[in-house]
Amino acid sequence: MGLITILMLVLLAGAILSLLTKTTAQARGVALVSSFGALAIAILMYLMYDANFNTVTHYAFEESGTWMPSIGIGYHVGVDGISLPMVILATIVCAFCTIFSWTESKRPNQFFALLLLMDLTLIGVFVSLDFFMFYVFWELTLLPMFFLIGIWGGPRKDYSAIKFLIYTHIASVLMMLGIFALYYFYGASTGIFTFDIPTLINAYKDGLLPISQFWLDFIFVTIMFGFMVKMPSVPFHTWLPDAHVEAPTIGSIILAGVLLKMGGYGLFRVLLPMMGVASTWFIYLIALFGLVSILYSPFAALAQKDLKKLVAFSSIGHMGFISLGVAASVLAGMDPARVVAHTGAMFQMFSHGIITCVLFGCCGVIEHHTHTRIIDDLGGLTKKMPKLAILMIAGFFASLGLPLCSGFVAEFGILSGSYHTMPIFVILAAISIPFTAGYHLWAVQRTMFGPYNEYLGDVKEIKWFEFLPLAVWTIIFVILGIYPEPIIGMMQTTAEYFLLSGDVLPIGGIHVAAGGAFPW
Amino acid sequence: MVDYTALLPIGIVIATAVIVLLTGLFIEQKKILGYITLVGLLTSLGLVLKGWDLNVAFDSAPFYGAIVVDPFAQIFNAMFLIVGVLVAIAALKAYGDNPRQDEFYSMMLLATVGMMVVAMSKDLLALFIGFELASIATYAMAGFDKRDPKSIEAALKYFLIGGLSSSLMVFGISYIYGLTGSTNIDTIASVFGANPGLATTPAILLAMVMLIAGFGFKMAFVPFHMWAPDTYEGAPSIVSALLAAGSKKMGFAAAFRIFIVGLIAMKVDWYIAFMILAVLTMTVGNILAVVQTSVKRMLAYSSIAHAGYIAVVFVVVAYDPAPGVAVIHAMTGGLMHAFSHAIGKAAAFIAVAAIAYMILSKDGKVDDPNHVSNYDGLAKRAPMTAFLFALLLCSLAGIPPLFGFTSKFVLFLSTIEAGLVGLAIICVLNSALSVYYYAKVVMRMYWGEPKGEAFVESSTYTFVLAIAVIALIVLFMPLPGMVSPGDLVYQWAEVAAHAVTGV
Amino acid sequence: MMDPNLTTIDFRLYAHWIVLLPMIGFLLELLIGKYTWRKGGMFATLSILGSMIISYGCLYNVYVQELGFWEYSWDWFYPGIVAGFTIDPLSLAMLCMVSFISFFIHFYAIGYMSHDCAKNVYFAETALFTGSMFGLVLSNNLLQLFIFWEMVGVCSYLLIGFWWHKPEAAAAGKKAWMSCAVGDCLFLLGIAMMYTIMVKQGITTEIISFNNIFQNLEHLSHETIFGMSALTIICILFMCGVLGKSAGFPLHVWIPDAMEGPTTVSALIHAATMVTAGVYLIARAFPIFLAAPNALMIVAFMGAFTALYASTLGLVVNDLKRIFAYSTISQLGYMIAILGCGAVLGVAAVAYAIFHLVAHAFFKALLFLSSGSVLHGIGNIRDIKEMGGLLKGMPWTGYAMLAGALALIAFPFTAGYYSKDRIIEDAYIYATNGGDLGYMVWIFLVLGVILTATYTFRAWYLAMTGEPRSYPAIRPHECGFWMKTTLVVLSVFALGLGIMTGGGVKFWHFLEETFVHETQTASGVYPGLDLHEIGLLGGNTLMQHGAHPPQWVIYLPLLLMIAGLAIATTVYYKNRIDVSKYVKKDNPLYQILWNKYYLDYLFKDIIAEKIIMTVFTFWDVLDRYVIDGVVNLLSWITIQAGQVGRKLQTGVVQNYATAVIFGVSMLMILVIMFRGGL
Amino acid sequence: MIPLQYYLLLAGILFAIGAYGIMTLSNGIRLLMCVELMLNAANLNLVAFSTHINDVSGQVFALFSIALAAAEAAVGFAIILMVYRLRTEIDIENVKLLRW
Repeated sequence: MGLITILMLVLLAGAILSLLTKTTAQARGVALVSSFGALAIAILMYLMYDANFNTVTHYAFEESGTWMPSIGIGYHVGVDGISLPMVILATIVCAFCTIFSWTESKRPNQFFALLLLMDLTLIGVFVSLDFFMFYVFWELTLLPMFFLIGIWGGPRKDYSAIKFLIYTHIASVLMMLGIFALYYFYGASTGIFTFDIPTLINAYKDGLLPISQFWLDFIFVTIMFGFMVKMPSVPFHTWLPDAHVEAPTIGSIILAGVLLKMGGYGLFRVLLPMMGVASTWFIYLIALFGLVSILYSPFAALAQKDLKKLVAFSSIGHMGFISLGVAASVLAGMDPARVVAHTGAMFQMFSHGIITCVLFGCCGVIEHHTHTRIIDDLGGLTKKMPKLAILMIAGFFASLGLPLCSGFVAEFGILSGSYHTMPIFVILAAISIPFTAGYHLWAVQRTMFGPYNEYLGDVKEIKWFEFLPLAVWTIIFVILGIYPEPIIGMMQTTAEYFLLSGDVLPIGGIHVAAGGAFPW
Repeated sequence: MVDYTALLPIGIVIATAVIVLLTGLFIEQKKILGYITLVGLLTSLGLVLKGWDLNVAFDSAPFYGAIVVDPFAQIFNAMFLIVGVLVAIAALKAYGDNPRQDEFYSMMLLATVGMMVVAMSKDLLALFIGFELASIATYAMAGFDKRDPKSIEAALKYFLIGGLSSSLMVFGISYIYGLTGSTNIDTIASVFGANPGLATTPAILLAMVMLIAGFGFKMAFVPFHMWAPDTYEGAPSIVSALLAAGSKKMGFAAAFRIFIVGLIAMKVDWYIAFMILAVLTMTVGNILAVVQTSVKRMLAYSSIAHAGYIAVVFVVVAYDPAPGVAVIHAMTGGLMHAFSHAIGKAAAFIAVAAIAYMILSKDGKVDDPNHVSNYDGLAKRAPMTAFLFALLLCSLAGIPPLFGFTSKFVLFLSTIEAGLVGLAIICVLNSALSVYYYAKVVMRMYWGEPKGEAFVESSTYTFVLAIAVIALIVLFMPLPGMVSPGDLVYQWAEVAAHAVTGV
Repeated sequence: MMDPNLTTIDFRLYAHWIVLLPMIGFLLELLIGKYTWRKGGMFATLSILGSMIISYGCLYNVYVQELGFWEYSWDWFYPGIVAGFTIDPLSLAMLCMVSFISFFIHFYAIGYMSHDCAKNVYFAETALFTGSMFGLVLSNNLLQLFIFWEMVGVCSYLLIGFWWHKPEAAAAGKKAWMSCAVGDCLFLLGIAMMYTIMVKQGITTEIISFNNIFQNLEHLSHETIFGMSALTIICILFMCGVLGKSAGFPLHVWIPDAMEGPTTVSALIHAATMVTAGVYLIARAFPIFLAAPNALMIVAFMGAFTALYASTLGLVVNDLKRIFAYSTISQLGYMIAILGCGAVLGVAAVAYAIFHLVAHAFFKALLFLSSGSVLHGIGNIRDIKEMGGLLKGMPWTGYAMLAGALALIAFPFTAGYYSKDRIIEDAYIYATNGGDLGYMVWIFLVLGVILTATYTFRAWYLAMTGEPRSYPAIRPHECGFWMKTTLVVLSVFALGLGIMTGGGVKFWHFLEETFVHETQTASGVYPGLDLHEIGLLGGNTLMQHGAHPPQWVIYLPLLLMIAGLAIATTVYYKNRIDVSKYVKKDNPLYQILWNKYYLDYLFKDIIAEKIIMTVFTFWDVLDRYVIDGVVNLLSWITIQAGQVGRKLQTGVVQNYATAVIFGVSMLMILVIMFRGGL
Repeated sequence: MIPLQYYLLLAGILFAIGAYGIMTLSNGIRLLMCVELMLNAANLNLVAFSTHINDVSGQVFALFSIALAAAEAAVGFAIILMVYRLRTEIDIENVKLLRW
């Protein structure tokens, strides 16, 4: 039994145990052990990545088992430069979410169990190398989030929860049809019926499927739709703001931090290799989705009264950069730039995952302490909670793409890597930057600065268990902004493998002739 | 010398029925009968599972080739027996202190016998007999609560429409008999094969449509479904479980045999018919389920929708361009889905019974214990039941990690393989819509405001639900180092599919 | 003279500590500064001092020991993106100036901010501010420069809004950021373009380091974007960034509001750490501009126009700090203009611009600090109409300000005299054999001189001489030790820098080596860089040395300065002429100047509030009712269909039977239909 | 010897009458009779066919179906009796607690 299975079992066991507990303390204890155990395992995987890297399949920690062999469903997991960062992201976010919800008193056992289940299902999506398994986890992510929104949610939780459930479910069932077609045509042509992701994707990529363009495009479009709704990309985004507004803080953090990344992950894992074979204009369609989201989000965000909704729209814009980068990285062009675009897009997933945690965390803290999220009711909070002010300013600046925060590294990579293939798109995307800066600054100014709004009464300073996770996340994105190599190197290698067809450099193998180690 | 051991299962059930009926006349402490029933059913089930891949045709006396024991029959037998077991256990609680419980058990056993006969029959006569046996027994069971006007009304509607449809069926059969000169399904098929012109005569067309109507009544296809919601709602819940899970599947067993084996020669015609019926059934079922306020009635409509999904099998099988693998996957998926739906729906109705029982015993007189408003905060009042019920609804909605997902997965897979994109999209959209009304119940249960203090949960009911849920989960899950049990069911259904479709 | 044992140390190896020390200072201040000496300020000041020592050590290595220039870099995140440091005359000049000024501003702030409660935060931010500026100056590639460029912007945002509880302060910070953001996004776009065309050349290492770019200008000049020369577009985009940061027209609007911050911050921003960044960028990227057709012409014109434009605004403002703010804008205009003249003058232009930048840094810091001392002395009154006669109350401050003012108006033998007059003379040379706009540039600059003299001394006379016009102005109290010291030191340099550097000549010669290293070999930072050839790429023929403008051109600025001084004296000191009948609200010219040419009105009221807000509202409606409306409509339709459909279930069994019969007949008909009749 | 068509026609007519009755009538007993009528139409078909093609199984089928019809009728009458007990009338039209 490999590390990945152990990782998932740890979380599953934790979920079941904490469901059986009675008090907050017990449930929290179980959750802490389990989630930080998962984090430890993830970090262990990161450290042992090179050693366990299979240079034939280009996956590490690969495990295969039988599930339903008669129809070609197998238990197949493994990680590579795309999925391992996502696994680390999921574990980091969920682990510190358990600390963040230290004093959760409403149905604590269910709460922490759902938290761990959320972690489990998300990791499952990222490690699955079998379409059935992938789809199962993809669907399973809906349930914990549905309950998190529903039980701990705000006033309109029924509407939001059901909307979230149905909307994303429709997307995924359509995606299922694409998977069916892929499965069938591969089986029909080779006689081997299997849901194995690498096999099917490679077959599609290498044009081994003797099928009409209609079916190629059908497969592509259905799967793309599934991912675009999950990302979410305008105009399929309307479930997101509602879900965020009603979800509890933890729900929002996980939703924006990790759950949205499923869509982006799918783009890299499934869609990107296919792009060459399906009609070319789909690439531009994806890029267009990205661009529309990028341009849409700041305008929509500035119109919001609710701080959390504003942040929700900001994440729509940031996810748009991923689509843009992916699309640009597959268009024929200069290889270094393509690799940079691809790497940047991958890194954007990770960095936005961390940054948005801080943003939603701050929203949660503000709501928890002032009992309102309406921007106009806030103001001058720096007076009462200076620690929070520092964190929130850091988070918002990182989110608007400030250098020396991870977001800038990613977006610079995407913009400069995409320019040579789609200049117009990049120029338009760059134009959105001031507007993005605008609404972030506006929000910070209206909530943190100016005279203190006395109606809020005596607001207490941020609690330690709220401060700690936010601080850790902040430190992470700052460090990654200054020295992103630990994450980027891995992505870089995978990107070169994906884009430059096979020749793989050693991990972190970006190299420039000049220069060397840092001269301390 | 023919080996009759293959008939042992049904024989045991018949014997149990007789025993229960007769002993019931004499003894006072009747609860024992329930256990006898249970033992009989379980033994029979064990035998069925043991000989799951039997393939015995009794071509000589005394059955004149009317009865066959093949994997197809066996898998349906297994379904009926499992449903029977679930219902029997539930009945121990529901009718544990009812003086007439012996009648209930014997009728339930006889209904099971009828269903098994239908599943095993290769002759229209035997099929008709089994059909009527099951129907008549269930008519009576639907009205088992004599004092409850709803129960009586349910029985009345069920009976009248049932009579109408069985007469339609016999009428159709009579024409087929007249044109082919035989009631044996294989013979009919061969006659059609011999002279293709026969398949195009208007008479045979009329017969076909009437047969569709006759079985469509049991399978509750729209527009032959209208009795179903009323009956399922009005009848005692565990009887509804038997109806929705058992006798509905009996309709499918019969329809598979007759159309896919007997009338395969005229598939171009019933392809159209079933295409329309399937789409109509799943859509209407789902849309009407959305607006129901009684959980029991919602389940009734959802089982109509599920009938629509399973009807996809006919469409794919009859669709000419469909490749062999699609046909096999369709048939297999249909059987698997029938299987998962049988367990899930039976258990769901039993859960409704359990909840209604708890509500009535605690909150006293409420006008409709099945009204969804009574489910508010059930997770607090009866956590175990609520949890299991929610999982069952997941299975019905086709959401992992339960077997309902796997079966639906395979079933819909076949539509794409056959190239019926439109149908596939309609199916998945319906399935997505169905999530809505299941989720609404879950929402009520988990974040509605509780109306009263906690219930004492009946261990028996919880036990039934627990087995059902555990079974569904185990069938889904992968197990380390071995193929998942679900795969065994798949293989079983696949063998059955090969046997029926002959692909 | 330097301590001899330093001669053995090669400071260039520790250049990264110039950046790192202030960052460490920032962290220490932020975390534990509150609990240290005077509740903060120690770490920041000491770290800046450390940076200063290393900077001057490097200067010593390069200028005295002539150890040669220096550059090193190491890998960063993406392939070909490196982090690196350059030590050459250009960066050294900036480093020494920034560290010196910034150190003394910190020194001053210890006294000035002593009463502020969040002192440690202030010093943390200023330390970060200075450190970022060091990083910007030292960086050897565009991306690193841009990163620190943005960091500088952040710090300015935080510091301008340092008194966050004042809404206008917070708003001013936001405005500063937004004006810069407009330029910065274009700057970033330019970098992306540069990256792309460099990669297109097959460059894989140090892709956007200045050195690599300069070496490849030959090929890059053939690249086109949308049919135009790529380099020109890139330079224009860079120029947008410069306009944002260096407060060029029309993105200068944030500078006056930025006065909401503490005065020391204004001093930092205007003298040392922020606005000079733009000028530095053009100087650093000078070869690119040179190789790009028409780019320098645009630079020259924008600079000259800004210079004149801002000095007209300076005439009517009554806020002491704002007057100096406008003077900053106009002086930056001079620097940018002379850089533009580089199209003819070549590297000399860079030398002149940087020299003026340094001189300006000294006297502008002096002016701001002295005005800060004024505010400190009379309780934060900034309106010169309420001051008067302060010279008696605070002589140190008054004479310090006088020194700064004299330097600003280029009074003979002050620092400004050597730097600015040289600029104007060479602008004339540019005009004679430069582009078509040449004369206009020169005329703008010349007119700027007289206005500068006028508004500067208007401010000084109104503030320092005459009778006190408000209660607090009657008894101003002189500033304390920390501030006094700083004022004295700065005054010395403001007056004496020109003479120290031999009228700037030494400075110029030293700085010209940046791009023209006497041995055109690999020893320099930019080996084998020949500006003449590069100039030809952009169609700029550099003039050889030795051209001298006619005598009248050399004396003209001096005369005009005296004229301006005379006007100010007659009007505001001798009060011979009463200008109040011109300075009236009904005077249209006055109106225009008073409203800053309605530029703020255009940006803020029209664009920001009217147009964009309308768009946002529309967007919200679109999102809520159109895109989301479709989703909700679908669910509504479904439920309504259900409500209608359930009514068919009448409960009467005959109807059910009817339905069955109906179904049979319908099926019959349909089947027959589909099979095409019987 | 009466040709087959007549039997079929008669059976068809009977069947139609029964169907019409079920759709229109509202008395429980009558409905039951209509169902029987339809069943018997089917039986008539069977017998006619079996004599037409000299095959006995049709008549066997008919016998079985008669028997089953009897059983069905028994249950049916029981149910209708229940209805009568509960509401002292067997007008089916008013039996509509369960609907929508």
